[in-house]
Order: sequence, then C-alpha cells, then structure tokens
Amino acid sequence: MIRKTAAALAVLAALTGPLMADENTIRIGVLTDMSGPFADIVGQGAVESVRLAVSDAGGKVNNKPIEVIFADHQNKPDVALSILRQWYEERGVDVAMEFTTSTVGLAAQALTRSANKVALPLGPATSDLYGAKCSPNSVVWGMDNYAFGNAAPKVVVKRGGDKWFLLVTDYTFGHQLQELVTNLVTSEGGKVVGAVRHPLGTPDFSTYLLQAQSLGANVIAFINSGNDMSTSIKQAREFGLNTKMQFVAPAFQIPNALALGLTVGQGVIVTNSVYWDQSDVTRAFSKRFMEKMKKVPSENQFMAYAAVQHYLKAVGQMKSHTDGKAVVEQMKKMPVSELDFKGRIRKDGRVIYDLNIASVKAPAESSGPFDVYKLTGKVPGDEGFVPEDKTGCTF
Amino acid sequence: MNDLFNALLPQFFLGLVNGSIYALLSVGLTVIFGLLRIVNFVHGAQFMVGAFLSYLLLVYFGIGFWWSLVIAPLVVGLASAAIERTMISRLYNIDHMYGLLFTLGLTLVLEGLFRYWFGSAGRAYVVPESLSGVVNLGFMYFPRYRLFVVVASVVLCLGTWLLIERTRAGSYLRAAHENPQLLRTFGINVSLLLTATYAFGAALAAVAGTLAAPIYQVGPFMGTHIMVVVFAIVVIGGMGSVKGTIAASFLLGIAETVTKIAFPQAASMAVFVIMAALLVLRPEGLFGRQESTR
Amino acid sequence: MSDKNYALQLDGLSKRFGHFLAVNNVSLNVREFGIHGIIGPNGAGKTTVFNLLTKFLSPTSGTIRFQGKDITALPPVAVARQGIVRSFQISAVFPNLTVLQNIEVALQRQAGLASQFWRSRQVLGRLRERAFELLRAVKLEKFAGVEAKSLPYGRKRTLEIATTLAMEPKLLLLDEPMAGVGHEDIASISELIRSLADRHAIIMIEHNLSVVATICDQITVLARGEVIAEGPYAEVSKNPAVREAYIGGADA
Amino acid sequence: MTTTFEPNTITTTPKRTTTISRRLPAVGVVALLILALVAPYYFYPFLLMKLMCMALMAASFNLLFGYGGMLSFGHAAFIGSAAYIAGYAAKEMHLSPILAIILGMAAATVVGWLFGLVAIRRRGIQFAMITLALAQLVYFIFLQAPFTHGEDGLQDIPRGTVLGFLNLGNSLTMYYFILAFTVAGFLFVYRMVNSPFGQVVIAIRDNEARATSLGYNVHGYKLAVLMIAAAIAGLGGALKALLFQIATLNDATYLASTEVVIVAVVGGIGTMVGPIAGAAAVVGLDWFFAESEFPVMVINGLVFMACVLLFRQGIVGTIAAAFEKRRAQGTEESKDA
Repeated sequence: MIRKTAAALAVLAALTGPLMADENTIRIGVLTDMSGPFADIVGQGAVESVRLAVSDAGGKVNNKPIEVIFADHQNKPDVALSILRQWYEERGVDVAMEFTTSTVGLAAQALTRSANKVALPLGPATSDLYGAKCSPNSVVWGMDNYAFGNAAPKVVVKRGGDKWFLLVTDYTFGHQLQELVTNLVTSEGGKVVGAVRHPLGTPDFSTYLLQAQSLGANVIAFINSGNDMSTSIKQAREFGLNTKMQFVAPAFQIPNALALGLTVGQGVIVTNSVYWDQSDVTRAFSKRFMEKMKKVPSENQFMAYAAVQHYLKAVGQMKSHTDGKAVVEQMKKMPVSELDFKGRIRKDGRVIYDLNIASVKAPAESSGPFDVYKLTGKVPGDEGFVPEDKTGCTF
Repeated sequence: MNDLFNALLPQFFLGLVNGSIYALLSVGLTVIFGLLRIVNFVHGAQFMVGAFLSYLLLVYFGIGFWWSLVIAPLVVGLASAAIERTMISRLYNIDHMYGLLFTLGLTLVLEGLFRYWFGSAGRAYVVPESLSGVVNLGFMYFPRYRLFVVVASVVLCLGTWLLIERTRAGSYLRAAHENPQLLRTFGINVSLLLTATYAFGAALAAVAGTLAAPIYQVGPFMGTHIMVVVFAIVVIGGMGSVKGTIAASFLLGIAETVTKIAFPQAASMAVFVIMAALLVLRPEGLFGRQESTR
Repeated sequence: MSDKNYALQLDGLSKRFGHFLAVNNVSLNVREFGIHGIIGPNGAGKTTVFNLLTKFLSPTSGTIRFQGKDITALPPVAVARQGIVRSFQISAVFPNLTVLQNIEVALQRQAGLASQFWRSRQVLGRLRERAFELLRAVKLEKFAGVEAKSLPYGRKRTLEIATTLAMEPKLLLLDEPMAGVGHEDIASISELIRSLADRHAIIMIEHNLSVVATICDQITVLARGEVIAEGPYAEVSKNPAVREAYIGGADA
Repeated sequence: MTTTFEPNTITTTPKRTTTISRRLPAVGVVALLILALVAPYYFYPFLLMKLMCMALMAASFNLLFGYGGMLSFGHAAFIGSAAYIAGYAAKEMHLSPILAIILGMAAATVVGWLFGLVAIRRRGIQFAMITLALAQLVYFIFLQAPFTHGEDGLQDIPRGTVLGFLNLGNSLTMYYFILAFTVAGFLFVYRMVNSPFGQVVIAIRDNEARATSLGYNVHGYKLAVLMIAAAIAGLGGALKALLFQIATLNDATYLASTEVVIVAVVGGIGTMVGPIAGAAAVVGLDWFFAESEFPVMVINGLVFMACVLLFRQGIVGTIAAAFEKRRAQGTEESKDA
C-alpha cells in the first residue's frame, strides 16, 4: 500500500512538476479590500487606477504585455497570504500592491521579500514597513502614521490651538499617532489636556465629547479612521463642539469627506497627500477616473496610478523585470515624478512627496459634489515624513 | 460629592439615548424570539436597512425624517413579511438553531449587498431641522434630537409591551406560541399572526434604524457591532421577557456610558462582563422566570 | 423519626413560584414495596411533586427522606444515584439511539463504562446479555436495532420502563405511564408495572382511574397543591372532597 | 464516503446491506487518504493546508453541536488563543513546532473550561449567545495584551523543524505535517464519538433530563466535550498560525466564529467528513470569487441560506441520505424519515 502510494506520488510528481510562469508577461497583482470597510478608499478604484496606468504605458513594456489581476482579501490575512503565495508561485505575478491593512501589509512584504518580487504598499499606515520591518523589495507609497500626525497638527498649533483633546482609536495605529501628536503639540508649546482611547466600532462618542468640553480644550483631534472618524466628527458637531474647538483629523481621507457631507464636515483640518483639484494634471486624471468610477479618486487611488507608472518606467529602463530587488534598486535611483507626486524614493523604500494641509469646505463654498477641500498650505516631503536616520531600517 | 453628581448626571442622560436604541432593537428581537422562537440574527441588518432607507428617501426623493419614520419601517416590515412567508416559516417546526443560522446567512447577504451598492464609508444623515439644536437641562446642554429619541423609544417600547401583555391581539399571540392548534379551532389564522409578528419586530428594528440615522453614521455594517451587544442584553433581560428586556436595555446603556468614563477602552465590553456575572449569580436572567416543568 | 418500613417520606413539602403556591404542605409516606398512586385534577401539582422529589426543582420548604436519610439538599444526579429513578410524562427515551443503546446507556454507568473516550463502543458488548434480559422482560428484544424515535408510542413507554429498571432502582417514579398509550397496550403495561411492585417501591401519577383502581395499593389525592385524601382506592373514591375536587376541576 | 456516524449505521441488526454499508465508508476513507496524499501535486498545497485547518475547526464545532448539542458562536476564542499562544511559543520562546502546537491547544482548552464555567448550564440559543459574548471578551483581552501587537498581529512566526531534520519551511513537508495532525485529529474525534463516552454524550444531547435521571452528571460530560472541542479547534488555530506564520486579531473576531459555523453546516452537521467537504466548499468559494468584482460575502450568505432551507443535512448528509434512500428502495419497500 505504502509502496504503491509512493510510486503513484513519484509518477505524479514527474508528470506535473511546478507550474512555470511565463516570463514574457509582466503581471501586476492588486491585493485589496473589495468589499469591506476600506473598499471606498482602495478597492475597485485602485484596480481602475492601475488599469489606467497600464493603458497609458501602451499595455506593454520592453515589448512584453502587461497583465493586471486583482483579488479581494476581505481583510483576512490568511486569505490574503494564500492568494499572494499562489500569485507568486503559480501565476507569475511580478509586483503586488495595495494590501489595505497593516497586518496584511507586513506579512505580504515579508513574503514578497522571500519570493524576490516587488511590493508596493498603499493602504497600510504602519511606518514599520520602512522602519523595523523594512524590505529591499518594497517601495512604500502610502501615507503613514508619522506623516498623518505631523503635518496638520503642526499647522494647527502654530495657528494658536494650544489646548488639545485627543480622541484615539484603541489600536496600534491610534497609539502611535497619539504619541506622535502629543510630542508634537508639547514641543510646539501647546498642551494635551486630555486623551481617551475608544474601542473600534464605537457607535456613540458623546461621553468623550463632553469630556473634551469640560476640560476646556480648544482643539479636538480625531485620531481614528473610517466609520469611527465619521461618527465622532458628526457627533462632535451635534454637541456643538465646533463653536468652541478646532477639529483636526490627521488621517481623514477624501472618501470620509464624501461620506460625511459638507454640512457636517466643514472646517475639519486634515493632512492630505494629493487632491483631485490641485492641478491640471490631477484634474485630467480624475476626469478619466470618474468616467469609470463615477467619483473622484481617493488619495490611495491616485497613488495606485503613480506607483505603477513609476514601476513600469524602472522596468523599461532595466529591460528586465524578473529580479524584484534589482527593480526596486532601479526605482530608487530614479526621481519620482508621477502625477503630482514629485520627489524621490529613499534607501529604506519610503517615497517622499510634498503634503497638503487642507480644510473641508462649507456647503456655501463648494461648487459641486466633489468640491470638498480648500488647500491651505504645503509641507515639504522631507519635513512630512519620518527622517531617514530615525526609521531604524537595516536590510 | 456634588462634583461627582454633576459629572455623572449628563452621562446618565447620554446612557439613556443609547439605551433607547438598544431597547427598540432588543424589544423587537425579544418579541420575535418569545413568540416565534426564532433568534433573528438579521435584526442588525434590518436596523441598517431602515437607516439606509431613510437616507435614500431623503437624498433621492426629498422625503424628510418624519415620513421616513413611517415609510422605512413599513418597507422593511413588508419585505420581512415576504421573507417570513417564503422562507422563515419553514423553520418553525425544526430545531431553533436553524432560524438563527438562516438569519445569519441573510445578514451576510444584506450587508454585502449594501456595501456593494453604497460603499463602506457610509453616509451622514443630518439631524432634522425641527429637532436640531440643544436644550438647556439646567446642568447641561443636551441635543434636542437625542431627547426626542429617548421619548420616542419609551413610547414605542411601552406600546409594544401593552400590545403584547394587555390586549386581545397579544393574548392570541401568546396562545399561538403555546397552543397553535387551539387557536386554529377558534378560526384564527395562526400563520398570518406569526407573519405579522415577524414583520412587526423587523419594523421596530427599522424604526430604530431611522431614529439612529441622525446620531450614528449610516453604513452597511452599522448593525453588526450593535447586534452582539443587543444579544447580550436580551440574555440579561431574560429571553422572551419584554419587560425585562426594556429595563436591561436602559440599565446597560447607562452602565456602558459610565464605563466610558472609568475605563474607556473597555466600554464595549461592559455589557458582556455584566452578562457573564449575572449568569453566574442569577441564572434565569434579570427578569426571566424559572422554567417549571418540561 | 424515620420509619424503616417506608421507602420515602415527605414532610411538609411546599413549592412557590412567585405568587403561586404550586405545592402546599404535602406529606406522604411510601412503603418499601407496592404501588402508590397519586391522582388529582389538572394543575393539582402532581408533576411538581415529582420534580421536587428528583430535585429538578428545589422545594421552598419541607423535607424529603429516602430510606430514613434526609435527601432534601442533594443535587439531581445524587438523587438518581440513590436509586430514585423517574420516568417522564412525555416518553423519555433517547430518540437517536437504538433500543439496545438506550438500555446500554442506562447500564453503562454502573458498569464503569461511561467515560472511556479512547475505547471503541464494541466494549459495550459485555453489557449485551443483561440488556437483552431487560428487553425480553418488556418484549422489545425484536426491536433492539431500531432507532428509538421510530418506535410506536406504547413501545417507547415500555422501553422507558426497561431503561428505568436497568438502573436497579429502589424507588420508581412513573409520571402518567398510560398517557398516549393505546388501549390495546394498557393491559400489558399495567401487568408489567404490577409485576415490578414485588421488588420495588413505585409512585405513579396516573389519570386513567381504572388502571389506578386495579393496580395501586395506596392512593393520595392532590388538589391545588394540597393532599385532600389518602388511602386505598375504594376508600378514597367515596370521599366527598375528592368528588368535589374532580367535578369542580372538570371545567377549570 | 457516506457514513453519518449517527449510531444507526453501526447497529448490529443483520441486514443484507450491512456488508456494503460497512465497506463503503472504509473504501471512502482509504480513497480520501490517498487523495490527500497525492493532492499537493495536483492542487495548490497552500490552499489544501488552509482547508485542513478549517476542517479541524469545523470538526470541533461539529463535535460540540452535532454530537454534544451545544451551538457555539464563540469558536474564535479557541482558535485565536491557540494561534496567539502557539505563535508566541514558536517566535518568542523558540519552542519546537510540536511543543508550540501543544501549548496552543492547552490554551484553547483552558479558554474552553472558562467558557464552560459560565455557559454549560445554558442550552440551545442561550448557549450560542453566551459563547458569542464571551468570545468578544477574549477578543478584547487580545486587543489589549501587548504581546499580540494589536492590529499588526504576531508576524514572522517561524515554522521551525520537526525531529531535527524535517524543515517545515518546505511547503510539501509542511503539507504532510499538517496532514498528519489533521488525520490524527479526525481519528480522535471518530474514536470519541464511537466510544462508550460518545454514546453517553449523544444520549445527553437527545434528552438531558432523562440522562440526569439515569444518574449521569450531565454538566460534567458537557464540560468535557466543550474542552475537547476547544482543544481541537485550537489545533486548527495553532496549525494555521504556523502555516501562515502570523497570528492576528482576525482569528479572534466573531466573523471567524461564524465562518466555522458556515463551514460545518454547509458540510453537514453530525457527519464525520462534513467538515472536510464544508471547508473545501468555503475555501473554494473564497478562492473563486476573490478575483471577481462580486462580493464574496453575499455568495457565502446565499449558499448558507440555501443550505439551511433546502439541504439541512449539508453536502455530506444530503449525499448520504440519497445513498441511504437508494439502498432502502433496493432492499425493502421505501421507508425513510
């Protein structure tokens, strides 16, 4: 019995062998949340952006056709990793991107490194991606905690907001951002008068908001994301906090603004990486994007386009795409100039670009459903992101 | 001492607001469970659909809050009646577990579809004009709308309780659960009665959704989290006891709010801790009756 | 206090549910052998008495003595292990087990074969002889391999009695053994119960008064939770209080 | 493979069909084993490994619900605690994979015991809701505990080597390693269900009051089943942590619990191979719809609803019933439930 099985195994092994991916096609895999809480920020829109970038490159590079595939990881790390492994091992995917959450991002980056492919994280906000857990096979495009927490809050302190109340999501993301903002406010001469950590998925924030009120804060920072952020801002307004406090939401994104509406969202100060209405280039891209998606691209969806374009340029220069690490090295040599992302890629894999400070428009100031931001300032990239010597990255 | 009182009083009122939403949800759930023996897992999704309908009515048809308060529950109630007629009614005579499992499947479908159609970030439903602004309660400024929610919830919950416990229709309902055969011989259409009960419970969830829309963010997963809490409340209140459920809802709304001050990270856990403690100390729930013979 | 001639002595037993006094100050003496019938109109508290006896409910007040020992505070399992085994109003078999397995489950515990999870069920074969003996006693041996849920009602009752006997009980509590039994089976079940009375004490709740009249040695009549009469059938049936309780209770 | 290991198929009545009905499961098991041995050469091994982990979790649910009558909505607590503890043992304590798995299972068993203290006296739906709530508490503990690293999760868990020379980093070695544990897990469940103990457990599920009146300490038995089920779910969770080399909060959310429920019900409650069939169906659906634009969640929900309404016995139960029916028609005049 055992011998027979062994024989069968041997025969089968000889017959099938590992499926060899064909090296004459360049495959881009978008691994994202298509149906969960982040689907508006990345999801289908990110896939569309990638398709646009590929078609702008003429659908091929080095005379090799480019293929785009995508998958919904449902925010489950096990699903994400099964898919990614199979992409690398059997489907011949060369570059994987997006990943949405920190859990998936960190695990995907490790897997990409061991497979010597290219990873382009967009959604994950942990700075570990180019810090403690950095990888020579990654170019990190997405915004991270540091950048979110650094830009907008600094401006607000400078404008005189000196008594801060922090509403923090009880997650690593929130904890890191809380520490950062606290240090920043203190070093700029302000004071954090209170902070409260709330569980993910809190439906009612009124208790915390009353605390902010009774502590006499003049700034309230919404250090959370997604639905929690929308709900807490909405309720802060309901309790009339907007008359006494400046609202700051570092990790606010355009889909948040669309979800919240201007009546509720007006006046919130945010850190922004790119906005559709900031230049002719972004407006042109947004117009094409809207034909497909019926709404303006989010920050991450802009990045999806830029990241792929930059990757394809590097592959074009190298005339080869098989060695992921080498492609990434090439990418690091080339300056970044995609859409309005102008800057460079650091040795640790971090993409540096300038950031916007924006505030959400009041309904009267807006000229259409997507006219949501008033850009009020710029932060140079080298100020916005973690300084290179502080990331602790060693390959 | 006085300071503490002054600090706690506002929280007490905030707790009442959340308790109101819990009460509306758990009353519907407990009525469906008590009379149909179906654990309506999809209650959270029905709550969500109620909220979404109000939003859609406003945005696409310009229909305001007050009409939504009637139309959304009506639509959800009718749709639920159809589902009960075609599907859930087949599950009455088998193990109660299957009702729970079926409605779990339905929840996945509804939440998935609403996500697919409307995105996950949700929409903001603005407080209706007539109820906006704040009221001075003497010790705090309280949003007028939230006060309205508390009143509306208390009225609806009391109404439901009276309907079940004090009216002829209610006594039929209770009889339908205990002895459907007898009721049939009286010439009462029992299956219609059950359909109506299910639709009523679902409509209550939709009312809760409409009432919650201006407070919470309207989103496809808004019912998920709240349902786990409401289930715990129903257990605490003594499953199937309308009175117990209402009391437990308000008590827990307040307990949760107080936890938010003492140990904010654990606010969402307060209900579960109370439930576990209660089950160890008082097995039949807060107001449940000890089951006599089987 | 206690009398060794009595298997069971209840003294002033009461049970209150909220405002409702389901069992009120019931005292009973049950002899070591023979059949003690409990009768009474619906809602008289008969089944509640059984539930109190087996500790499925705990009494509000009063004491229960079994063979002279106070068992009022014991948990249900311990009561069962003392040798007080009950049958239920609705036939209580294990529907998804076969008839043979039903008996095996009753035999397993005493044979020390209850918690082995590492052995095959085959080891239960050693209980087979005793099991078939019991099945023969109730004429179910032909149905050994049939799932209990597919037995007709009367046979379920006899199976239940057989599993009860497998426990080698000292006191049997039979809750309406004739309920739902077709009249063709009544005689044989009566006979079966009567034959047990030589070796066991039996308390039986029964509505079928002709059965009670034929097989019971002693009768207690309950109404509204209280004992209203006691004695042999002939005596009790003449008692005007009993008649009134039955007639008064007929339309309630 | 068509046995429903409800005791009825293993009765002693001499029937003409007994030889077939006895052999068919045996043939099925051998076929399934051979399939499992060669499968990684045909299918993507990573998916198969995930399938086995899920099958173990569902087998645990099935043991608890199908045989013990306890509907658990808290399996995430067992899976999550085993995954975290096994991951921590392998990564931070540098223990061998087998030790890590054992520690993980032990952790799950302890959680099962704690659940039992609160929930074991409840039945049916109450039991379901209480386990759901308790699992939320466990989730909160993992969220707060520093060693779990919040939403980043425990990353880069080493797979290690077994017996000093089998490197689990190799995906085929890992495959057979998981297969061995899965087979062992299923054998254990099979033996337990078909043991004297299993018979008592089924009796308790069928009629708790009667079992009590026969002198059984019902709560003790139920607690034992709950703890064993927790350990088996833990085995699945620990293996999964080693397989994916991560342990995350996702394993502890209530969605993980519902996934286990779905797998078990779709496969067939109260059947031995149901969990495998269910895991194959769910992993397959996840896989198939991952690259479509239609939400997987909706598909899963629809399949699940259809199962509850139309094929309550699940994939395996339905097939078994069809076989049974055909056989019954062949031997005597049709007689079915």
